[in-house]
Formats: sequence, structure tokens, C-alpha cells
Amino acid sequence: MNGLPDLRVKLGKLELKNPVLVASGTFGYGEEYAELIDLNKLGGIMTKAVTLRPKEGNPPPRLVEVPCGLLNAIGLENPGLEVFIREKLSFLRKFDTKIIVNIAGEKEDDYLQIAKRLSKENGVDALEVNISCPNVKEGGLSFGTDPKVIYLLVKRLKEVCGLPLILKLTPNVTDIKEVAKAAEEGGADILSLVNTVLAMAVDVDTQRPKLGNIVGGLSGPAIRPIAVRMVWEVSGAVNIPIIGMGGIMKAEDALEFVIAGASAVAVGTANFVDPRTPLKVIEGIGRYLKDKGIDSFASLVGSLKVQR
Amino acid sequence: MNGLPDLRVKLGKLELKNPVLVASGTFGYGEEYAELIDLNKLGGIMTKAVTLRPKEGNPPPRLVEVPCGLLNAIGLENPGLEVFIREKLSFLRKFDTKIIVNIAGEKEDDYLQIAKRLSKENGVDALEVNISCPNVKEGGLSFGTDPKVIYLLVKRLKEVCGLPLILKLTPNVTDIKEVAKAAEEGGADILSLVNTVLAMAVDVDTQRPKLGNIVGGLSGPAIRPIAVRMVWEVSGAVNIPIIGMGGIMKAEDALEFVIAGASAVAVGTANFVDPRTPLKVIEGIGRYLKDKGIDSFASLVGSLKVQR
Amino acid sequence: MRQVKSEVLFNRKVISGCFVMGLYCPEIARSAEPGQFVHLRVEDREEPLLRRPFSIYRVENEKIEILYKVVGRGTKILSRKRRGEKIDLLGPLGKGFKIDSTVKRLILVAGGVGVAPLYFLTSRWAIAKMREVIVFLGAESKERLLCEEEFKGLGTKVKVATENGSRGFKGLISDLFAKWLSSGQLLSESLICACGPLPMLRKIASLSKRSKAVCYVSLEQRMGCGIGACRGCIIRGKNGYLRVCKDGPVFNAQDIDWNWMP
Amino acid sequence: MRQVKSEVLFNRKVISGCFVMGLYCPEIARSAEPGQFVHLRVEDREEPLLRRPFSIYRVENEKIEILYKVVGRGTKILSRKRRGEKIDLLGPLGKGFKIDSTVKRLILVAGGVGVAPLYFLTSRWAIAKMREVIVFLGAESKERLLCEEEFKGLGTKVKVATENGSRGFKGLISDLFAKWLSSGQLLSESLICACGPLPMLRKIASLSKRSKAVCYVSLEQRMGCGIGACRGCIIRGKNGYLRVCKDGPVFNAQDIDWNWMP
Ligand SMILES: Cc1cc2nc3c(=O)[nH]c(=O)nc-3n(C[C@H](O)[C@H](O)[C@H](O)COP(=O)(O)OP(=O)(O)OC[C@H]3O[C@@H](n4cnc5c(N)ncnc54)[C@H](O)[C@@H]3O)c2cc1C
Ligand SMILES: Cc1cc2nc3c(=O)[nH]c(=O)nc-3n(C[C@H](O)[C@H](O)[C@H](O)COP(=O)(O)OP(=O)(O)OC[C@H]3O[C@@H](n4cnc5c(N)ncnc54)[C@H](O)[C@@H]3O)c2cc1C
Ligand SMILES: Cc1cc2nc3c(=O)[nH]c(=O)nc-3n(C[C@H](O)[C@H](O)[C@H](O)COP(=O)(O)O)c2cc1C
Ligand SMILES: Cc1cc2nc3c(=O)[nH]c(=O)nc-3n(C[C@H](O)[C@H](O)[C@H](O)COP(=O)(O)O)c2cc1C
Ligand code: FES
Ligand code: FES
Repeated sequence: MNGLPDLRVKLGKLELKNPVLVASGTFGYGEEYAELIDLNKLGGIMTKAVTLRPKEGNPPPRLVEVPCGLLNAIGLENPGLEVFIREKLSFLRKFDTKIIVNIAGEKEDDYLQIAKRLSKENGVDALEVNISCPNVKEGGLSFGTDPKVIYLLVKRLKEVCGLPLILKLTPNVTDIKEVAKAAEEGGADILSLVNTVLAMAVDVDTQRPKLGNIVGGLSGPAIRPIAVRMVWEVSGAVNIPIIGMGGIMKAEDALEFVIAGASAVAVGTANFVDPRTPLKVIEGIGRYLKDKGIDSFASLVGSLKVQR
Repeated sequence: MNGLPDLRVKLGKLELKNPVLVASGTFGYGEEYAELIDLNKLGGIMTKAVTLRPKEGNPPPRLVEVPCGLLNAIGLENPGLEVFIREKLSFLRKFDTKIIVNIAGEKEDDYLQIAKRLSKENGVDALEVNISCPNVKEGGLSFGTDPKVIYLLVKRLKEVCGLPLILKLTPNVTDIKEVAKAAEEGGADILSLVNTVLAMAVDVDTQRPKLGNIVGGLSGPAIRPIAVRMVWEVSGAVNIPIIGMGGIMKAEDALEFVIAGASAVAVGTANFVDPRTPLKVIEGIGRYLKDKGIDSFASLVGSLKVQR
Repeated sequence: MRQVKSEVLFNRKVISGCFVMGLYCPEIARSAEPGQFVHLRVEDREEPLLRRPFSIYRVENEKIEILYKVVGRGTKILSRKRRGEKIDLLGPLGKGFKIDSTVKRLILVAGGVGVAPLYFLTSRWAIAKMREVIVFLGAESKERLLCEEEFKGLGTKVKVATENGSRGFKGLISDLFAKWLSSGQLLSESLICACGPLPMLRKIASLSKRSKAVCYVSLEQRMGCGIGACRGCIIRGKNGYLRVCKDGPVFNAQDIDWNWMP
Repeated sequence: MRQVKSEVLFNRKVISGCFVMGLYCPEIARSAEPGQFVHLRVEDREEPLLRRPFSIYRVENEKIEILYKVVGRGTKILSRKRRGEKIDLLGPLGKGFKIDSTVKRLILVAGGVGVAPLYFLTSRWAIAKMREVIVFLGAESKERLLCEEEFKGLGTKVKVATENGSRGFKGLISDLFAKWLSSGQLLSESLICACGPLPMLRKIASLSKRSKAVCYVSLEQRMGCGIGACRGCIIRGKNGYLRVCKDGPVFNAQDIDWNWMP
């Protein structure tokens, strides 16, 4: 891979060696994947969500495959903030890549406490605020769908925490532009979109839901065109950088997001399908730029040729 | 197909010989498909949208295939109400199946005029009000996302038109239950859901959108889990019957909708893939009921085994 | 128009990346007309979802053949089909070449796999009825030329252009055609029929117009239903949108609004 | 744990609907332990999307084998693979059977394709180390019995039950096992290992508990990553959720909360 273009990218204060991250919840805390790929090559790692206290998550089954997609209802299972810092963060710190901690809560104060605590830790490069996880019955969805709530949450988070703040938006809204603008006004540094789409599957043989939690979040190629549309809409509405995700399986998919307006992308479900996907996407983006004779990645961002 | 269970179903005043319809826009006005399958076997035909005046539709390309789905931006191309009545309705009338005319407009008065006119015509069994088509820049989306607008539109339509009124909901909303309840309060007899999901695809080679209209509506198996979830949500929120649709390719898919709460289903994109799909779905539902020893289709509706 | 499950009789590579598939389907073979197409489902799976359209290339008794190029997922799957497998076909579809009795000379211009419908046209009845058939065949190189011998076998005059000059005229087939036109060899009672990439068709259409000759083109557009119902496959005509699947795929070039073509 | 592109060496039907596939993958073959599994991608396409997990059934030099039953899309595609095709494998994964040196007798209970990990366990080193190995093999009918001769060839005692009584005991394998237990034949220093359908495992676990014998079960759950990262494949353990892919698939039956199993 000699002579590939420089893929470095700046998302405000957050500088990445390349624009390809791994999406929260699809890469654990990096430990398992470190056995399979070189984490130092990634633009960044968005950790599985961390909550203040340990969370047991949803009853099984938690996963079901649907056409070109995966339906999940993990329910934010995680060991809680303190164990995260002690065991997971200390592991992640060892790698030369950006560590973005995905945080979730059930009320505003949860978020503030986590953010405060993490801003004191070494090795955290940014926070990704999960206001959109559709699996948790309380909180979750409501945070992510109300612009006013988002505005206030972001504002307060900025007051307690100096880290770059990434707001992760849910696609389950009527107008994602509104939500994005509220986050921007509140002071969000970066937006990431999209989280999973609320969905459900029925086992017609048993007449039961296929997920223990009844409903779950749809991810994978099935949602890619929805995610690309939302990135395009939001990129026309805000002036902060966007991390695009949803069904990215190969470089071409990532480029759709970039051309539509994303300054970086995250690979999610595809990590399960092929752990090498993020590395292949990095390579493929480099090759594309080279083939097209585009010398700066930045000039590709939002380059969609249309009359707005 | 001897000895199959009786599949008749009542959606309020609208009685169907079986619960399988064909979805609006995917079956034209029946003319082309009449050469391939026996229209008399269908539970009903939902016509392509009709507008007051002829509509030219969107520039090409209007279709693009995406993972397990179809992205379309037809833009309601149709010959207008008068030509519809003269040429299309007179053809459809000849068949022994329910004719449900899908109507669309850019302002409330369009809908009212069309409804008034059609209620005077023979051979129209119900109207399906398309308030959700995401392709038309004016109207369309806005009607379908605001509960208050929907409530008023339905109320006025009921005043001018005695036909059973089916409200077709868009999935592009934060809370579909709210929208559904507004339609019910306004007096809608039946709900049909879902219409297509707003989406987009980018040609990374040309850096252009793959659709002439930039964004379009996603249909097909990719959206099935989203649609099933919405049917389930709405069926818990309203007391009027639901026609479920979105990615139905086979009987099992249709049964997911029925178990989740739909009293009937519509086959859409699958008509392009295999024109015999609706007939296969009818047969398959019959076989399922027989195999399971369920003697009434109605008892299957909403039979999902969960604690609400 | 019929929907049939058709058996693959053979599926062989003709040049690199191009295959000919034989399909047993008496109902379609019987009624197919040159310029018509079949809409086929490459597999009984949800991905790829839609059918794929292919021009009918040959018809013999109860068999039809298609000539196709592997360009994406669907054609790749198709290229792996083996004898005895079944494929779901809709066909014959669309409007073919309508050639009235005043036409005495056929000038055919084919680029790449665009040769398929023109070969069917020639083999079906052109030779019997025409005083003269001239075929302009274009390809990138002599290795990628399709059907030259077959056309000669039918008794037509064949003129070849290759982009790299490895056979015949060096350049685009439309350039060769233009040269031929400008040398005044287009006689009266001629009809021009063309199929191939859009830029080629655009050129042939405009050259024909200048020569006041009638020109038919076979066009492509992404398709949904393939039978005229969804209005997904439209192109811009002089009087509004036209459906490629039902109003075409063969159009009189003068009915097309070429300014709107991409 | 490795990710490798592995060549299919053979893929043959052993009984109707069940296949054995041989895969060339020295890296995995070298380190695989009985009870571990591979997570494989049946095709390089977006549908089906996820990998599929299969127990390792045999290991010989640089080759592993899996024994699988066609139950859905993925396994159907798998069953059509031919020699020479490549499959992307992750493996070896999970925790296998940990058998300490005090165990002198192995009692294996297998239902259907559940025989796979138990056969690997036996063939690997059970015979050399054990005073006795008894295998309970269950199937619907004698035509569907798997591995009877192979187990005999390893020198184990094989006890067969078929649901229709066409061979051995008539009834479920768990009934035969219960009968055997109640006749007091379970000697000390025995370990029970079971793999098969959930209802069978539940029974074997409860019978073993009543007999105060240690029982290992190999469990299944739908998987995402297969390597412990997504927490999608959990089952309920006595002290909270356990990941089948990482904490299992082999568990001590007493660590499982059987009331929570579906
Ligand atoms: C009436 C008609 C007749 C045709 N006859 C032939 C023929 O005889 N031989 C032959 O090889 N091909 C023919 N084609 C084109 C053929 O249908 C496409 O090449 C095929 O559908 C591509 O399928 P795919 O899954 O391999 O490609 P995809 O993976 O779907 O796409 C690969 C690339 O091809 C483009 N593409 C796909 N479908 C079309 C389409 N319908 N029109 C324009 N671009 C498209 C896509 O945008 C993409 O860039 C015909 C098309 C039409 C409309
Ligand atoms: C650790 C482990 C080891 C396994 N070892 C073997 C083996 O040696 N041989 C063998 O034949 N099978 C084995 N299985 C089961 C095998 O993984 C599934 O049969 C296979 O994934 C089904 O794929 P499919 O695409 O054919 O079925 P699908 O179309 O995905 O599903 C068909 C049916 O199987 C059910 N199903 C699918 N996957 C699973 C799963 N992981 N757990 C429970 N139910 C499921 C679905 O709900 C559906 O009802 C193992 C599973 C696990 C977890
Ligand atoms: C199993 C699973 C777990 C996830 N967990 C989280 C999470 O903890 N926090 C979060 O913000 N997003 C979570 N997501 C959402 C992903 O980060 C991503 O936004 C989404 O899956 C879309 O990308 P994809 O289609 O590439 O997977 C999860 C997704 C999956 C599939
Ligand atoms: C090509 C196309 C055209 C459509 N036109 C209409 C329309 O005119 N009016 C309408 O209410 N819905 C229209 N729809 C939406 C369908 O009726 C249906 O709600 C949607 O496609 C989901 O079902 P499916 O996934 O089975 O196709 C159209 C869908 C497609 C694919
Ligand atoms: S493809 Fe549907 S109208 Fe042509
Ligand atoms: S499958 Fe991901 S943790 Fe087990």
C-alpha cells in the first residue's frame, strides 16, 4: 500500500489518522478484536456504551438476523463506569488510536457524572453521547427525539467536561435536522449518525417476538440508504463535522457517506461479518482517492453534485 | 387447494374475500398484471396514486436497487382523476375484487375534491389516502407527520365522502402511535402502514445521487422489521383495523404482520420480483391456518404472545 | 407475455466477461419478436432483489438465447448458472423493431453486447425481405468483437471498428458510421437500427437525423416491474415521459428528447 | 483465534439433510480443542449477513471437519459448496471440554448433530486416558443415526435409542440414559458430557444432578461476533448472563440457570 494519499482528518479538536472508526457496541472494548487486527491502524475506537453502574442488559435472545440486517436488543450490558476505567480503558490506552467512550444514562445526571469522571482520565480522546439507544425502556429514545432536551443535555455536558463531545443521533425521528441543530446549538463538537432503527421480528411458528426485548435496533446494509439520506440532510443543516455510519460493509459504502457529507465513518455490524472490514475500508478509501486523483480527503467530504 | 380455511375478513365496512391486497404504486391500475395473474383471486387492489390533475412525476433515474430493497422516486406520475375514472376504473370494475383508490394531493382541497368525485363513482370500494408519499416536494411528507393536520384532513374527508376511508401512514415519524390516534379520532375507518422510508443512494463514481430526485422511498425486505414494529405499536394504540405492508415476499412475512396486529396485508415491491407473490401469500396463509388448526383468520390477528 | 420457469440449456463464455445462455421456454420462443426482451430473476433470494432485463439474442424452436456481459451482482450470479438449473422468466416484453414494408435496406449499428437484439432482427427475417443489410460492429478490440462471423453467415455486409485498431477501422463505431454516411452510401428506403452505449446511440441518432434517415434505437433504463406498471424505467420523450419497458425498448430516435438523456 | 480463508476439501452428504465438510486450515487444526467451534461466513454477500457457528467435529493434520444439518438459508448455501471453494473462517473459538485428571470414565450423550463435538472429544484423547467411554446416541430413526460405527471404531461402548424404535431402545436418548442411570451403572470418577437439542440437555442436566454427577453441556445461542465482543449470544447463568461464544459453548450444567432457558 505504498504511495497512498494522506488520510488524516480533523473533526474540530479531534484529529484522526484516518477517517475510519469502529462503531460503539460492535467492537466491545477492543480486547477481542485486538487478537484479530492491528488496532493501531484504526482511525479510532468507539467503545461499547458505558453506564454509571453495571448493567445486566436484556434477556435473550438478543440478536436475530433479518434481510440484509441485524436486529439487536443487547440492552447496554456493561460492567459500569468504574470497572470500565480500571480494566477496559487501561487496555485501550495502550494503542495508538483515538479512544472515544460511548456513554449512556437514564437521566441527565447520569450523563453528567460519567462525563465529569471521564474528563479526569487519561486516554479518553472524546465522548460519544448515546442519546439514541432504542433498547432501554427508560430514557434512551426520549433523550434523542426531543430537541429541547438535547440542547440542555449538551449544554450541561459542555460545562462539566472539556473533552470533544460527539452527539450520537437516533434515526427514529421525524426531522433529524431539527435534532442535529439543537445539538449544535447546545455546543456539540461533532455529530455521529445513525444509531439503529427501531424494528421487530416475529417467529410465526411460536407466535412470539424473536427478541427477548420484543423490539430492537436494526443495523447493517438494510439501513444504509436511510443513514446516507440522514447524513446528507444533517450536513446541509449544521456546521459541525459528522461521523457517518449504518451498514458500511466496504469502502464504496463509506464513500457514499463521505460524499453525502460525513467527515469520518464508523464500521459497525460489519465487524461481526468480517473483522478486517475497517482496515479494508481504510485501504479502499485511499485507493479511491488515488484513482480519482483527489489529493485531499477533506475535499471529498460533502462533494455530492446536486443543486441544493 | 381443497379444504383450505375461510379467509374472509372484515375491515369495518370493507369486506375482503381474503386478507391479501396489492399495494399502491406497485400494481399500476391492474391492467398489466391482469395478463399474468387472475385479479379475481386478490383480496383487493390498491391503485397507483391518483391526483386531481395529471402529474408528470420525477426525472429519471427513478429506481435504484439497494441491499434487500428498492429505492424509488416515481413522483406520483399519473394521468389525473378524470382519465383515471374513464379509462382505469372502468377496467378495474370488471373484476370481482375490492378496488381501493389511492389518492394524493398537494393541499387539503385536492383530497376533498377527489374524494367527493370518487364517492359518486361505481366500483370504488374504499379510498386510501396517501398522506405519506415522500417523493413530492410539496405536501406529502408534511401531511403525514403532523397529527393535527391529519385529524382535520380525515374529519373533512369523512364529511364529503361516505366510502370507507383508509389512512396510509408514513414511517418517517418519531411516534407513529400519535399519528395513528389522530387519524382514528378524525374518523378513519382503517389504517394502512407503512409507506416507504425516506432514503438515498450515492454513485461514488460520478459523485451524484443515484436518483433523479436525490432522495426516494425505500421499500422491500429491508424495511420489513421496521414495518412490523410499527404495526405492532399502532395495533396497541388504536381500535380500527390495520392493513400491514412493507417487504412482504412470502406468506411467512405476511403472517408476521398479522400476528403483530394487522387484519390484512398488502404485497408491494414483491409484485415486481414475482407477480405471483400475492397468490402465493394467500395460499400460504391458508395452509398455515390449516396446519396450525386455527379455524378463523381473525383469531390470528394480533395474537403475538407477549405481556404488553 | 408469460411468466415461466425456464431451464438453462447451456451457459457459455463467448469472450472474456460475456456469456450466452440458452433457455428452454417454448411459450416465449414462439411469440418473441426482435427487439423484445426478457425480465429474469437471477435467483430466488431477497438479494439481489429485482429482476434483470436482457434482450432476446436468438430464438430457435423452443429455445431462446441471451447474450450478456457481467457488470454487477446479478450478471455475476447468472454467469455461474449451470445446465439444468431453472430461471424464472417474464417475457417476451416490450415493443420491438416495427419495420414496415417500404424498408428495403437495413443499416445496423451495434456496440458491444448491443449486438444482441440486432442479431435477432437480422436472423429472423431481415435477410429474406431486404435488398441489403449492412452491419456496423464496434468493440474495444478484436478480442471483444461479437458475432462477426454469425452476421457474415447470414449474408450481411459487416463493417468493423475497434477502438485500439486491432481489427477494421481504428476508432469508435459511430465514427466509422459517420464516415460511411458522409461518403454518400446511404441509399433510399433504408432504416437505421442501433443498440449500444448511450453516447454511441446519441451520435447515431443525430447523424441519422442529419441524413434524414429513420433511425430506431434500443434503449436501457433501470427497471422495476418490466411490464409497464410502475413507471420506474422512464426516459424523456418529445411529448413527456416514455416507459422503456412498455413503450420501448425500441424507439424511433426522433421521439426521444436527447437533451434529457444523461 | 485466527481468521483464515480456508479451502473446501470435500463436502458430502452423510444422511439426508446432513453433511460433513472438510476444510484445509492448518492454523485452526493445530490449536483446536474438543468443544470449540468455528464461525464461518457462508458467502461473501450481504444476505445472509452474519457468520454461522459450527462445532469442530474432527481434526486431522491440517484439516478440520464440521458436521452440519441443513436448517435454513446459511446451511443450504453451505451444502452446495464444492471442493476448491474458499470459506472465511474464524476459529478455534470458545471454551471446550476441560477434563481434569481425576476423571476416569466418560459418559457421552448425543442427540442428532450434537454428536459433533463429542466425537472430536472422544477421538482426540478420551480413549487413551479413560478407563471407559460410553456413548449414548439418539436419533429419530436408524437412518438418521450418526457416527455409530465411528464411535465403535474408537473402542467405545455405544448405546442407541431411536424415536421410532427402528434401532436400539425405542424412545428418546434421555429416556435410555435415565434408565441406565437408575440401574445404578454410573460408576465414580465419571464425567457426563452432552450435546443436542435443548430439551434433551435440560433432562440430562437434571438427571446428572440427581445422580450427583458432574455434567458438561454444549449450548447454542444465536451469535453475532462469535468472539465475545457483542454480548449477543448470552444465556442465563447462576450468577448473571454468560456468553455462549466465549464463556462456553461448553458449560458445567450446574452453572446454568435452567429455569431461564426457553
Ligand atoms: C431492455 C434492456 C435490454 C438489455 N439487454 C441486455 C443484453 O442483451 N445484454 C446485456 O448484457 N445487458 C443488457 N441489458 C443491461 C442489463 O439489464 C444490466 O447489465 C443488468 O441488469 C445488470 O445487472 P447486475 O446485477 O449485474 O448489475 P448491478 O449490480 O445491478 O449494476 C451494475 C452497474 O450497472 C448499472 N445498471 C444496472 N442495471 C441497469 C440498467 N437496466 N440500465 C442501465 N444501467 C444499469 C448499475 O447502475 C451499475 O452501475 C439490458 C437492459 C435493458 C433495460
Ligand atoms: C456453538 C455452536 C455450535 C454449533 N454447532 C453446530 C454443528 O456442529 N452442526 C450443526 O448442524 N449446527 C451447529 N450449530 C447450529 C448452527 O449454527 C445453525 O444451525 C446455523 O447457524 C443455522 O444457519 P441457517 O442459516 O441455515 O439457519 P437460519 O436460516 O439462520 O435459521 C434457521 C432456524 O434455525 C434457528 N437458528 C439459527 N441459528 C441458530 C443458533 N445459533 N442457535 C439456535 N438456533 C438457531 C433459527 O431461529 C431458525 O429457526 C451450532 C451453533 C452454535 C451456537
Ligand atoms: C450489537 C450492537 C450493539 C450496539 N451497541 C451500541 C451502544 O452501546 N451504543 C451506541 O451508541 N450504539 C450502539 N450500537 C449502534 C452502532 O454503533 C451503530 O450506530 C449502528 O449499528 C449502525 O451501524 P452499522 O449498521 O454499521 O452497524 C450497537 C449496534 C449493534 C449492532
Ligand atoms: C415504485 C413504487 C411506487 C409506489 N407508489 C405509491 C403510491 O402511489 N401511493 C402510495 O400510497 N404508496 C406508494 N408506494 C408505497 C407502497 O404502496 C408500499 O407502501 C411500500 O412500497 C412498502 O411495501 P413493500 O415494501 O411491500 O413495497 C409505492 C412503492 C413503490 C415501490
Ligand atoms: S419497469 Fe415498471 S414501468 Fe417499466
Ligand atoms: S456472539 Fe458476540 S458475544 Fe457471543
